[in-house]
Amino acid sequence: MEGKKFDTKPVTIRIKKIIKESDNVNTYVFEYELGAKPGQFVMLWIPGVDEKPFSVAYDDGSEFWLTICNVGPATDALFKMKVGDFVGIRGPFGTYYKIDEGDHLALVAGGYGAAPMYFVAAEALKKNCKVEFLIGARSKDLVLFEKKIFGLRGVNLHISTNDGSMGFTGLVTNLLENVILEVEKKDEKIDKVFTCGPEMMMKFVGDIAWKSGIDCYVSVEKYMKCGVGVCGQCAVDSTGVLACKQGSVMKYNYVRELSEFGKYHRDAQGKKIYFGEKK
Amino acid sequence: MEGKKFDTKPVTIRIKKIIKESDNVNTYVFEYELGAKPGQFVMLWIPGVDEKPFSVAYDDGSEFWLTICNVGPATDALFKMKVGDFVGIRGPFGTYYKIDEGDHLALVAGGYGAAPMYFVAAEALKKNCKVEFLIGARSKDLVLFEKKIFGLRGVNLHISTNDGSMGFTGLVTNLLENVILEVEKKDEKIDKVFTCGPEMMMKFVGDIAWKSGIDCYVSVEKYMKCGVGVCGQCAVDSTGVLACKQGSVMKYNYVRELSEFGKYHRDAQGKKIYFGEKK
Amino acid sequence: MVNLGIKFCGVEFANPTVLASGILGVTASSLKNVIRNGAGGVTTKSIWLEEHKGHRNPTMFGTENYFINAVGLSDAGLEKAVSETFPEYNDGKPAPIIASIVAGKIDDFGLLAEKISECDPDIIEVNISCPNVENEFGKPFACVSGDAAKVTSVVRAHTKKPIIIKLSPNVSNIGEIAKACMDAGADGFCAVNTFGPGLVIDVNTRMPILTNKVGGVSGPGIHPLAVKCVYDVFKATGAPIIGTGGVMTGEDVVEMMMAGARLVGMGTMVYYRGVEGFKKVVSEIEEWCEKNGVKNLEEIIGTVKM
Amino acid sequence: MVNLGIKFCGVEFANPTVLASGILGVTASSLKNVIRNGAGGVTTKSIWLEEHKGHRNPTMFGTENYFINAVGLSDAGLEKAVSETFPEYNDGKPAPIIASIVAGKIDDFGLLAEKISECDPDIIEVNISCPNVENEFGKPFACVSGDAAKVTSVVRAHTKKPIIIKLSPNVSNIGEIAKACMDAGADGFCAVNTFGPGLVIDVNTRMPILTNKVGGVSGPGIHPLAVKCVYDVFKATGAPIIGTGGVMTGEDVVEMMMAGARLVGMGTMVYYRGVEGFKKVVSEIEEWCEKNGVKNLEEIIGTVKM
Ligand SMILES: Cc1cc2nc3c(=O)[nH]c(=O)nc-3n(C[C@H](O)[C@H](O)[C@H](O)COP(=O)(O)OP(=O)(O)OC[C@H]3O[C@@H](n4cnc5c(N)ncnc54)[C@H](O)[C@@H]3O)c2cc1C
Ligand SMILES: Cc1cc2nc3c(=O)[nH]c(=O)nc-3n(C[C@H](O)[C@H](O)[C@H](O)COP(=O)(O)OP(=O)(O)OC[C@H]3O[C@@H](n4cnc5c(N)ncnc54)[C@H](O)[C@@H]3O)c2cc1C
Ligand SMILES: Cc1cc2nc3c(=O)[nH]c(=O)nc-3n(C[C@H](O)[C@H](O)[C@H](O)COP(=O)(O)O)c2cc1C
Ligand SMILES: Cc1cc2nc3c(=O)[nH]c(=O)nc-3n(C[C@H](O)[C@H](O)[C@H](O)COP(=O)(O)O)c2cc1C
Ligand code: FES
Ligand code: FES
Repeated sequence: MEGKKFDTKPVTIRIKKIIKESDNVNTYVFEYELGAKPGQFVMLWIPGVDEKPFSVAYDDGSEFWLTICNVGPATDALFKMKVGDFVGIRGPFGTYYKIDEGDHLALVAGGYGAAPMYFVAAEALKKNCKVEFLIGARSKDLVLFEKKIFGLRGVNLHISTNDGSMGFTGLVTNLLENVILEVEKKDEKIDKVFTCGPEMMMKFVGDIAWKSGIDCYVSVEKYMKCGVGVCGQCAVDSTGVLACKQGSVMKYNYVRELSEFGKYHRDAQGKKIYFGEKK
Repeated sequence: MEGKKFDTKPVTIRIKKIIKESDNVNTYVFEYELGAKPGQFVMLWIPGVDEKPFSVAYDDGSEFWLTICNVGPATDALFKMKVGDFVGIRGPFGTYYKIDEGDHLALVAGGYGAAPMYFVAAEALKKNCKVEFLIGARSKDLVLFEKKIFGLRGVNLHISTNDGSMGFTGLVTNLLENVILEVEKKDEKIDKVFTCGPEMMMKFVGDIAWKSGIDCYVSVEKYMKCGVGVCGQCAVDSTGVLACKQGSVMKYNYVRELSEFGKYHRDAQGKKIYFGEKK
Repeated sequence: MVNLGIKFCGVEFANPTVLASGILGVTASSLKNVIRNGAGGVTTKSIWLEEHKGHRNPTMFGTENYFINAVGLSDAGLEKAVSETFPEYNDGKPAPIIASIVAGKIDDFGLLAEKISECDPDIIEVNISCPNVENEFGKPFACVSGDAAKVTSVVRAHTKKPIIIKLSPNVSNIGEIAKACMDAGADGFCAVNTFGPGLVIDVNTRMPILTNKVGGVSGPGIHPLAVKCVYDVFKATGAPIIGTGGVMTGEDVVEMMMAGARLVGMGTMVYYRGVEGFKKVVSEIEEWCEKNGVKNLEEIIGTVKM
Repeated sequence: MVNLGIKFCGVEFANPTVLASGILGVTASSLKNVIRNGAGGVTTKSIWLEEHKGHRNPTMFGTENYFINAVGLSDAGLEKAVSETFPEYNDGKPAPIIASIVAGKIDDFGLLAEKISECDPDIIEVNISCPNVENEFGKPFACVSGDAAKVTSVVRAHTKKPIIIKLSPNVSNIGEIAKACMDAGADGFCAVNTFGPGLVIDVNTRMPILTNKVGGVSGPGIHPLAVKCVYDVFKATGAPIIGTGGVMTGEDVVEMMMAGARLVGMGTMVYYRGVEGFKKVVSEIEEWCEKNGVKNLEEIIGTVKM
């Protein structure tokens, strides 16, 4: 009765607060002892609609956040929900970004990836890390969480936008190269790169870190149904490892050998969708 | 997978050794980490025959003993088994005799009750107790375990037989009164009386202790099927407490108020059988 | 203040929890002890016309996930119920009592119903569904809707007491069978009895552990199956149901009621939480009601949004 | 040295453990990963003729005691199996593969069997027993012996591969249904599919948790029920069986084999022990054999002393 090690029945809890981050991004706040580590995800059930994976954007032990981009039916239904409505939570699931005491970290975020990276940064500061926080976006209004991150003492925020409307003009990968060089100039070094964002971006980030000989961890986000290593929907070619169990956070050394990473993902029926291909 | 708190599926183990204690009493030795406390019982499955409750006669953490009297079909079948044969074990179940550091104990045993009392004595010595060990039997050849008990340093063995063929002539209850007096003469006192044996004997022992103002614990042995508080077969009138869960070891203060104790027990169908009545 | 009271077939229960038949039901003192520990009502062990020997032990055991039993419906017979169990229980009767009856022949159910009615039980539960009787009389009556209906009408003809039929989950049409019983005069149902039977083999001796070889499975592992059965019976009949099967917590009780149960039976729960589990479950129900603004438990019956 | 090898329908398996259909079976790389983790063989997720959308999430979850799912047999269809899954699996094929096929119409089973045979699976498993299809086509084929036999003979007519029928436990006569399938040309069975369906309600929203409302129950809580089904099928047919249902440990495997299974399927095990659980289970079987002087696993099949 007591040990609940294997209980993954959704727990329904009320939305405590909704914070608008941008036009199509909201942060949902829940009062619940989730016990997530940065990089872990939950399955969020929108009753009557669907249940989808979302990274934990923050967890202080009594409250946690999910930062969600409205991209389709499930997220759209969520955006119509109000404070006090019930959603279901399963999790936390998956691996996490492991932070060592005193690390000098580069966190590279794209899109909603800024949210879980914010959680990483907050935890890293507790472990006396130096944090370079890189956000890449197409333009200014797509930059997320920059105020919250700016509020973290000890974090150097670097922003890039493709159109130059904010920060560095160009790709976040170029910005990363710059940051690595800058740090080296100070006779310091980046110990680890953590990245979360679109798969192609993470691939390029990973490759840069690889070439620079820096350990890099990426979030392998594949189609997930069970989140608990049963359905096989998230198995990644060509090793068949499960993104929901051995991931989502995995070492890029390993990920770069995966034949599918940066090339395709799969839909709910297991059919391949190549990146860039129209759905 | 790991927590086995509620697993009461019989575990089949081999009989390691059989020790003949008397004409119709054997001790069965098993190599198994049972983890029983003195006074607890197990359900012993004789495959193809039946499964019955027996008190643990000794348990040193890696080996335990059952001392069994051949009285009917199940025990008879067991007496036909050989070393190496499989029996099933569920348990340990029930309450136990609680021994406090430095107690002066009187253990009063009748019949196979000497076996669990031996286990009590062995544990009591570890807790620096003084032990008066009283065995009552009809005659010499029915006295059990006296050699083993005699071998326990720090235990005073007192034997009574109805026919005087060994020790004190008379009832063990008279012997108990004598022992209590003797101890008092030395300006000491018996802290607790523990008794195990025929129900009528335990009743008289309990009454003596009660009158002498000594805490007494008896083993309430009723018909048991499940051993785990489910079937209700061992419920004792008139409170309905379960001998297998709140007992078998219970405080006599409580037991003496039970309308059935010392009067009747029940059979497998729940029908009353009065003591002294022919089955 | 939450009102946990439930009226079931005209009988008032202080709370919806009921001791299931066959558990802690051998003596009146045991049944009273269950009430003292918080249950809203009790069901006797199934009573036969004559003394009935059960199976030899092992008759039951549990694991983390399920409980299995083949007690074989041991019972001292009607005489003990009439002379001992009911008089003792009714003397200072603490809560409603449901008399469970069982028989191998349809006519015996009638005679039993008549005789047991004289003991003044609040409700008569007709056990036609023990999965361990397979070898004695072929399929249980509960597995054939014609038989189930026949037993029901015979019992109906012999008593004015409310009668509920204890259904088996081991059928592919539990709703249909329930409907047939309703048409034959049943006032309600207890759903469900144990599942299977199941088989557990000791791999060392290669013997089935239970002396009866197979046994009925209950407990937490079959709970969602029982909830679905209760829903099916509710949908098919709308009748009052004692929802039974793997209920362990107050939340499980609430769930069963949402599926359609008016009362909720618990048996195996006492294996995991002890007889004092009834008290815990009742306070869990109360807590849930308070947290969810439910003032009267009647409100939630059958409210699942299917 | 213990020989864990088993010959099943003429196919050699290095050990008796087989991945059950629907678990970790979406891609060839996943199936190979399961073999790498110790399984003796794998079963694909059930393959449809055309792409088949499953149910929306939540489609599954587990508790300490059971797992429940209503995936709704999502699949990309035959085309993916033919063009991707089988060629990739067969390239450096590490162990036998069983192709599970499913269809809503009896004739489609024939076409599927024919087409999938060209992929050269070792065995074809005919899934006629998913309990979640109730709403789509009424009762599963596995619940009516006539239907089960008809599907079997259609498949038989379309392939020379060994065919095994995946049976449903949700019937009162599994032995009879198995017999009918044997007579129609089945070579063996996989017994059993999930139980129920079951229903789990979220008490806060009063909604069934699964989008499909109900789901099939698997895992440790139903294990003794599955063992009994396997025994019944073995007794009725003597045919080779993949015993499946709540198998979690090496001892469970041994038990299933004693009940009559030649191979043992595991699905939900990976929820509790991970995919690496296969390795653990296999070494538990080995240990048990060594301890019990069993040199060849074939010796223990169907040896329960009933
Ligand atoms: C580990 C992980 C963490 C994630 N964290 C976040 C997050 O913090 N914030 C956020 O906004 N989004 C996150 N996502 C993506 C999020 O799951 C999808 O945006 C969401 O499922 C879209 O559902 P929909 O019905 O609104 O849109 P749909 O139209 O159904 O899908 C839009 C796209 O989302 C992706 N997607 C849909 N369903 C799934 C699924 N079951 N599993 C994985 N991807 C899916 C697909 O790429 C799809 O093309 C995460 C995904 C994963 C796997
Ligand atoms: C808690 C407890 C501890 C016990 N410890 C021991 C012990 O250490 N050594 C020992 O020799 N005996 C012990 N017994 C008694 C033992 O259980 C019976 O002797 C045994 O069950 C007899 O079974 P049978 O088939 O051989 O005889 P039967 O002819 O079936 O029974 C003989 C008598 O044993 C008692 N008995 C039978 N079945 C049961 C049962 N299921 N539960 C309780 N009593 C039963 C009845 O009084 C019966 O009249 C203990 C009993 C209990 C309840
Ligand atoms: C040990 C045991 C004995 C039972 N005996 C009976 C019985 O005599 N009559 C009956 O109708 N049901 C009997 N049952 C079935 C229960 O009443 C109940 O329907 C079933 O166990 C499911 O509920 P649970 O999971 O709460 O135990 C018995 C169950 C158990 C575990
Ligand atoms: C998530 C999940 C999906 C399943 N999908 C299928 C399927 O596609 N085809 C099938 O025949 N059985 C399917 N099953 C049933 C399993 O193959 C197996 O028969 C059942 O789960 C019992 O075994 P287990 O307790 O080891 O899981 C599925 C089971 C689960 C848990
Ligand atoms: S999401 Fe099901 S295995 Fe990963
Ligand atoms: S022996 Fe079953 S309740 Fe005590």
